[in-house]
Amino acid sequence: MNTKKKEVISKLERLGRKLLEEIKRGENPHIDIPVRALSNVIFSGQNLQLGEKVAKRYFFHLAHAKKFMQTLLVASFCKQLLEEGIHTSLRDMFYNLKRTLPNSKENTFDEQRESDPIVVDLEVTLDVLREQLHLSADVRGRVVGEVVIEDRGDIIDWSRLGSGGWAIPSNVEDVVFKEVNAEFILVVEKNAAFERLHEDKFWKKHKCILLTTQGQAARGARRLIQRLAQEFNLPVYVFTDSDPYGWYIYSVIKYGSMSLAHISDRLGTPSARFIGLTITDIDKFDLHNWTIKAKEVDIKRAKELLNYEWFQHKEWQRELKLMIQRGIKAELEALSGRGLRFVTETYLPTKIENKDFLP
Amino acid sequence: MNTKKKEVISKLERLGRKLLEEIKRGENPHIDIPVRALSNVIFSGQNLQLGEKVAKRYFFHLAHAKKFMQTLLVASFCKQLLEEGIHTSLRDMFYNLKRTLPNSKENTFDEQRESDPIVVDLEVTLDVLREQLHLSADVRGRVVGEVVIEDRGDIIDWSRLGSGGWAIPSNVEDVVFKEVNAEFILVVEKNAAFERLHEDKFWKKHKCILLTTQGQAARGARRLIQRLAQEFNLPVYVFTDSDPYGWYIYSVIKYGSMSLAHISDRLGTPSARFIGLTITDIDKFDLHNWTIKAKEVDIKRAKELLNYEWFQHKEWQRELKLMIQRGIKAELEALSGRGLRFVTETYLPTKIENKDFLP
Amino acid sequence: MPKNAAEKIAKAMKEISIAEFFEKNRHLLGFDNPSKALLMVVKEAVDNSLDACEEARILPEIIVKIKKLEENRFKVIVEDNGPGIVKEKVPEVFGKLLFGSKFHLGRQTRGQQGIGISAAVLYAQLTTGKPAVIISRTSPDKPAYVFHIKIDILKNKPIVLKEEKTENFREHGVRVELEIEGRYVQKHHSVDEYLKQTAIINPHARIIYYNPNGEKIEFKRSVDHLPPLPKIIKPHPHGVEFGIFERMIKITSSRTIASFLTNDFSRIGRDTAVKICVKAGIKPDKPPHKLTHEEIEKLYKVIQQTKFIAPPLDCLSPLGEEEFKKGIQQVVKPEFVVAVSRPTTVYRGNPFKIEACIAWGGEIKAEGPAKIMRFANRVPLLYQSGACAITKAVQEVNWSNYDIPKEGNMPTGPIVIAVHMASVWIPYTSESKEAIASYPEIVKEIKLALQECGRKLAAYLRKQRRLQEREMKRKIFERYIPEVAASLSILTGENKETIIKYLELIAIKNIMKGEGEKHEHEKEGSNQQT
Amino acid sequence: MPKNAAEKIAKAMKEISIAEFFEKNRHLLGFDNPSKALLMVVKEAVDNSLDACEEARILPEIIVKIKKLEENRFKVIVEDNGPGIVKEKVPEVFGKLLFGSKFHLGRQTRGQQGIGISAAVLYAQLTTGKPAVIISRTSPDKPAYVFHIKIDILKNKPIVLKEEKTENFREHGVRVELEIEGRYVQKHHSVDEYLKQTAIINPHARIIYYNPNGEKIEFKRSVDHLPPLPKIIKPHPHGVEFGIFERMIKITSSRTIASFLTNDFSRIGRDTAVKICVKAGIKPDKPPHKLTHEEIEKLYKVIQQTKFIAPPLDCLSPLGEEEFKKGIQQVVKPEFVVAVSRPTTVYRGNPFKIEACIAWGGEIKAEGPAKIMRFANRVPLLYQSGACAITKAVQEVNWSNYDIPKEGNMPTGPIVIAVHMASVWIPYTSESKEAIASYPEIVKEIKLALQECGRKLAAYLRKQRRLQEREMKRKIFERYIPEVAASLSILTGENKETIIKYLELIAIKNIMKGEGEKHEHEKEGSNQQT
Repeated sequence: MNTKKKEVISKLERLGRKLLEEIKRGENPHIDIPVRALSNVIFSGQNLQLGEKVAKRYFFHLAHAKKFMQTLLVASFCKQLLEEGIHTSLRDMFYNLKRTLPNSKENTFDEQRESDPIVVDLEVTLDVLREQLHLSADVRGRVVGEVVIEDRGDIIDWSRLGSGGWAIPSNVEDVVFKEVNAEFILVVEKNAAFERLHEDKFWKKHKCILLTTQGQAARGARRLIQRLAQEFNLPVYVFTDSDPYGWYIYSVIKYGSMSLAHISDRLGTPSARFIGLTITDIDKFDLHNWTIKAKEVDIKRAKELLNYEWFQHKEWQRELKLMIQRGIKAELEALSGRGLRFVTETYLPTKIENKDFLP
Repeated sequence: MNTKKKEVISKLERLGRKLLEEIKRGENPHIDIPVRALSNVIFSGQNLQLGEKVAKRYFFHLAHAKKFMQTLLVASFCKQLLEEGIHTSLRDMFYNLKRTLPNSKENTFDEQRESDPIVVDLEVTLDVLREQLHLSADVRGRVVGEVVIEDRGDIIDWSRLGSGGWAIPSNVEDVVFKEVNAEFILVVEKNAAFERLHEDKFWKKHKCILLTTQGQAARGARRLIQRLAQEFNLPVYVFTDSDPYGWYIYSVIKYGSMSLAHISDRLGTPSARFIGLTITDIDKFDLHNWTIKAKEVDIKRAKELLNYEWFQHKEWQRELKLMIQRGIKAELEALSGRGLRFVTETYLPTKIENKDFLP
Repeated sequence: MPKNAAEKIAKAMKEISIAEFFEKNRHLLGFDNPSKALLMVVKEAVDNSLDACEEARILPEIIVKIKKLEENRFKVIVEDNGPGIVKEKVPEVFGKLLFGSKFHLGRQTRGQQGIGISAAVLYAQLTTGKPAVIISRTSPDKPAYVFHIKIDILKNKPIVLKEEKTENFREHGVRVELEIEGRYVQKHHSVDEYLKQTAIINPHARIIYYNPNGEKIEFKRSVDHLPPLPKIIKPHPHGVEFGIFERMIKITSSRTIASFLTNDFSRIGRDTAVKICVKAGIKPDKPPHKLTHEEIEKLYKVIQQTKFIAPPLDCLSPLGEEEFKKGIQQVVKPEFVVAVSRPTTVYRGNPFKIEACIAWGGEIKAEGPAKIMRFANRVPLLYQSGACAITKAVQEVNWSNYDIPKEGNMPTGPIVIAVHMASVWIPYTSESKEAIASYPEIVKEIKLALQECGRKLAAYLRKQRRLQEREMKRKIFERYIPEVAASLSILTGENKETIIKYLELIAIKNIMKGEGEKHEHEKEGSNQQT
Repeated sequence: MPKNAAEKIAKAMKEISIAEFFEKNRHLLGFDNPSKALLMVVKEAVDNSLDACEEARILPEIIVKIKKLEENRFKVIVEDNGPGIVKEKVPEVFGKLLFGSKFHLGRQTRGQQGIGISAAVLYAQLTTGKPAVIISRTSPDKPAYVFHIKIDILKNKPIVLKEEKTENFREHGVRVELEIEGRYVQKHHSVDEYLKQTAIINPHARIIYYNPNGEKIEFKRSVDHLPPLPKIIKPHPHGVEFGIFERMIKITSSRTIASFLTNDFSRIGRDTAVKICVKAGIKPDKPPHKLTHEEIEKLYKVIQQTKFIAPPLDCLSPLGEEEFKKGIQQVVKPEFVVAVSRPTTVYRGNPFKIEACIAWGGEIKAEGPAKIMRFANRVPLLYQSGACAITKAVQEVNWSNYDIPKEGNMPTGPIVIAVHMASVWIPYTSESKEAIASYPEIVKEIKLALQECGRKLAAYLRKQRRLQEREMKRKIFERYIPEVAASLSILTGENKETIIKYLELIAIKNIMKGEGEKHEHEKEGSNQQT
């Protein structure tokens, strides 16, 4: 962990003291929360970052009062977590804080979707990661390759975990890399493609770390990719479906996401490259038979991506426009249309050999 | 694998020969497919099994023709998979078989939900597992504990995999157990509860194997539980949400599911017991503050369970009726309302010590 | 209270002329707005022409001309080859409201109230001040007369401005010329649509129409015989209300109450009449005008409790199934048409008959709700479709039984639904005669007719579908056989082409087999893997 | 063509009595079915009573009794304290259709066509054969007379069965007793509902009602002065159609065309009359009956092009905003009520005035669509709501502008919407006077009135909401302060109770502050973590 536990606690205490002083002065107490709307997200060229805009959350304001109270409930809860040295999930936190207010039928929180954004508010306000607040994020993702690590005192060899691979935990800050024998990292969106490549021992043949995000990359997986890429100077190739959602998954791995722009520098891997699928691949590899008609929502999403600053490379503009114009998309599995081992034996080797990547 | 690869291939060939003979006799060729509807599912007391009812699928019958063709496409595809010794996912198979029929706009398959049930048809018709047809199922589930296994030539120690645990693969037939040092297996529905128990080293303190199914148990997890329970004579305690879906997850682990009744003997663990949550627990452990109002669909589902033969124990009838009557349900995380470590330190030890299980 | 209030009010009291009443209430007669007024004028004249021709047993030939004089001002001319109107009666027919030959008639006619054509004259006078110009000739032996007629509204009497002979007219017939304010539209409620539907429901008429754009449209005869002339009938005993019954007793010329019952009603024989009197405690030979109010009441009650056979039915002029189909075919040009004539039945003692015709496909447009054509006594009803028993019945029929999809509560698709009600007394919802009141007996009959049509149409559609299905089956097998053969070849090692040949033989056998044959049907659980 | 066809038809021709016509077409007068007939009989009698009392400047007191004689047979008695009817006119008022004092009146009255009460007598006679029994007395100095009256339907003339003096009657007034076939319902279109709404729109009337169950229901006066008697006006030059104009010229007693224009119309002065004549190329002193048809046409056109001031407006008897509110409050008992009287305006030369009243909350039921009450010239309209201009206007108003939710196209919630149209000539869609025709000028005025009511209601509702909001704010802070204090105590170590005290001080300051004040508003992204 970059920031020590004590530092996090004192950040929480500073917030409390500031509010207490305001109250003692008879002022309407408020918390300054950096705005996370698209309008305050800035693309630095390297990654997505938060701008300067700040929203003030007041207690004595009808539209803010409840959120103000909830923010303080979460803040004091986290202080207790840290002091007791225990981790928990967002859902457990929700249940722990959920309570009916005395003399009323109102709850502190009704649903988890009220407490989740409060955690993000605290992250940006205090400039800490939720993991540092001892709140664990979603767990998703598996990895194999010739890598040996130490985690919680255990020595784990990623090349010797059978067909399962290593399940990536939510917190990888404390993982120590003992041995890394790989020339690049292949990040695969989908589990089925991962299994195909794993069975075909792609990682052994091509000397790479093979990682699946199982959909949108969880924070643990993103941080793991970043650490491996930076600490061992490994190129990262991302392999997703040929559709706006797959491409956005790639952009999140590379630049970070809008809602987590405040921690892009700790989660993003700006050196990542996109290996496929592209719409151009459909022509190059003759996949026409296995494309899917794009839905309206796909087209709409593609049009949004077209305008994002970090999709302004001419190659991406070309792909996006091609997709909108043809109204089609394709899944990784479309490659199986050409034969089950087509992806292992033809598609990926060709793309890597020709350095046929998108920026 | 119980049945050898050759045997599976010859089963496929036998099916082909039967049809060819019918065709040569000028008959309308048909495949006999055991019926999988509830009406043909029998509860043996130990598990769910298929009855004697068989549906005939004819080629020259307008309502059957396409499915007949699709069945043969899948059968011949599997024969090729086996002969080439390669595994694949249901989705890859779909893409591999999807094709536009000559001189038409009709596809062999339009969507994966057409090809998936055909695989189950073949399983019941040939009495083989899909894994034996080299089709991998969903991958879900993680496990920790003092167990050492061998998988694909790797030696894996489940107690030394850090915070992640071992990701359970889709096929566990070939896993060899080297060392098993545990007194029971605790199966947890949800990942968050798994993480809490893992962080608190529950498995170490209580000498158990800790496994999460991450929702409805995938086939790999179910087979793994069965093998551990049977081969090492370990009691199995299942820990799910207090709602009809959680309880059904338990019953699937114990008895098998209706749609896979044909392979319950290879996936079910009849010795499993239910540790919680029950509606009674809400009173016993004072969880009233954290219950959720049951939705209409929950009540409807509970009423269905009431009528299932394998829920006829008086204890289950009591719980189901209680739930319907009170109109509430509770999640595992509700226990966090009593404190984050309540589940580790109070709830589970109390239940285990008092042998407070449901059959 | 001021002194003599009642006297003051009394002084203001006076009688109101019916013409004056309708002048103020012209919407009751259908003259609500300029476009509807134009239609009403044409309709009243054409209805009269058709009635007169039928009465005189002449195959009608009607010429309708509409000339546009200015924006919103039209000259309407309707000329027929009917029997003409005798010179003496012309002024009253056109210049007096509530005057006519058909009001007291116990028989089906188009016009009935004696208001229609004089209301048109009233409307012309009100909007343009011009008199109606009428030419009438009753026989080639006699001269034709030209009249210029207005209405004295305060007295409800005709004013004849001019009356002269003319030689310049056809052998017999009537020509009406009116100048009115109006508006010409070409859509739903247009004169064009009215004449088109009139041609459908009067397939024996020839109608030549010059529209305001100067185009000539001719609807030819599709049937070359006149419908039989309906008989005039006496009222059925169950068809009169007490007040009318009492009045009939007062004015009858019969000498005894028993002969009154026998003579003045249909379906009461001498024996029944005597029995009724006895049961009511009245001597059968008592003179009718000597009955007390209480005796009349008693007599009426007994009659209501007595059963009689249904009224005679030859007072109606139904179209006939064949004629209905011909009328529709000629104008609508469908792929398939079916018509049903229901048996005559009785409503409030008035006989009526429902005929329905459904046309499908062909030149009928396929989009949107079915087109409904409503007819009463051979007259199309264009307005107030929503208030009409026919529309109600169409909505109440469960069309999905006949494989006809519904949208909201209306059937949809390439369908025209036409319904005709023939009756001595059609219960219109207003004097403008635009919708039939929804009495249960009437709605029921319409539904029965539509259901029978629906069944026949469904049978036709099913047959068409079976043929399509066979073709589809053939194509499907053709497409699947190579796939099945290839797979079987992989599974068995047998040559693909050989398998195809075997399969094709079985296919031919199978396609020709009856579609009704049933295989044991697959039942499969819909559960996904859990 | 058979010989003499025209002659044969001519022989059948005869005049039809208006009574005979309406006997057959009684649905035109509203006597469609037994339950509606019962209502119509009460309505015609009560309307006449109210009109007569107003005319005679008497605060009306009306007793309505309905006795059930048998299933479907009722005796209806309506008695008033009005001026009575002079003995000589009683038979014609009750026994002759189209006879009355109000038809030619240029002023707002309830009844107008001279058909209503005699139609009720006709209906009674038709269904039960019983004569109408009328008692009338015009002054305490004179005797009361009892009449037994029937109608000679073929001649549309009264038959007086009995006429005698009686002492046993109030000082002045009329009592009508009719025996009819009918059906008593208690829901939407009931006599009960009609009398309730009549009480609302005539807050100066006292109505005592004995229903068929023997219960007595009294509607008290909520206003104790009579509405001013509307003046009789001459027609406005823009309010006559050509035909009527031509007839007025024919029957005028004026000697010159200029004095005809001045005398027979309102709003034409001598100078204007002369100018009009000159412009039409007619000598102003030409006698009216010497004008040619062409000259009349020219004159009419010039008049239509000339501008006149609006017709005098005192011919109407509007309710007044206060009176409307009182009527509604008395009967509906709402929490809030608002009424709007629009300025009088003109439709086809006829002045009319729209008044609207909206009541909210209180005893009004909150579920379902708003209740709409429609009134025309102080008469409730119960039937054909869907065809009425008032309903149309209600549906066209954008109620969401006034925070009133809509369901389909009707506003919903605890709301009663009442609209009154007062006019010399209400354009009903039928003689049964159940719906006002949707002329654009009328719909527009109704919408304006409703919108003004809506704005006032919305202002009230907003104020209520502000008060609620302040209360809510207080409660919320009260609830959250201990939570915030406990959390801050954990974060800072400060004592919880101390923090609570500080916070409570700030809260008091804050709740009293204007609600309008704005803090810089938070803007937060709605994206979840990705």
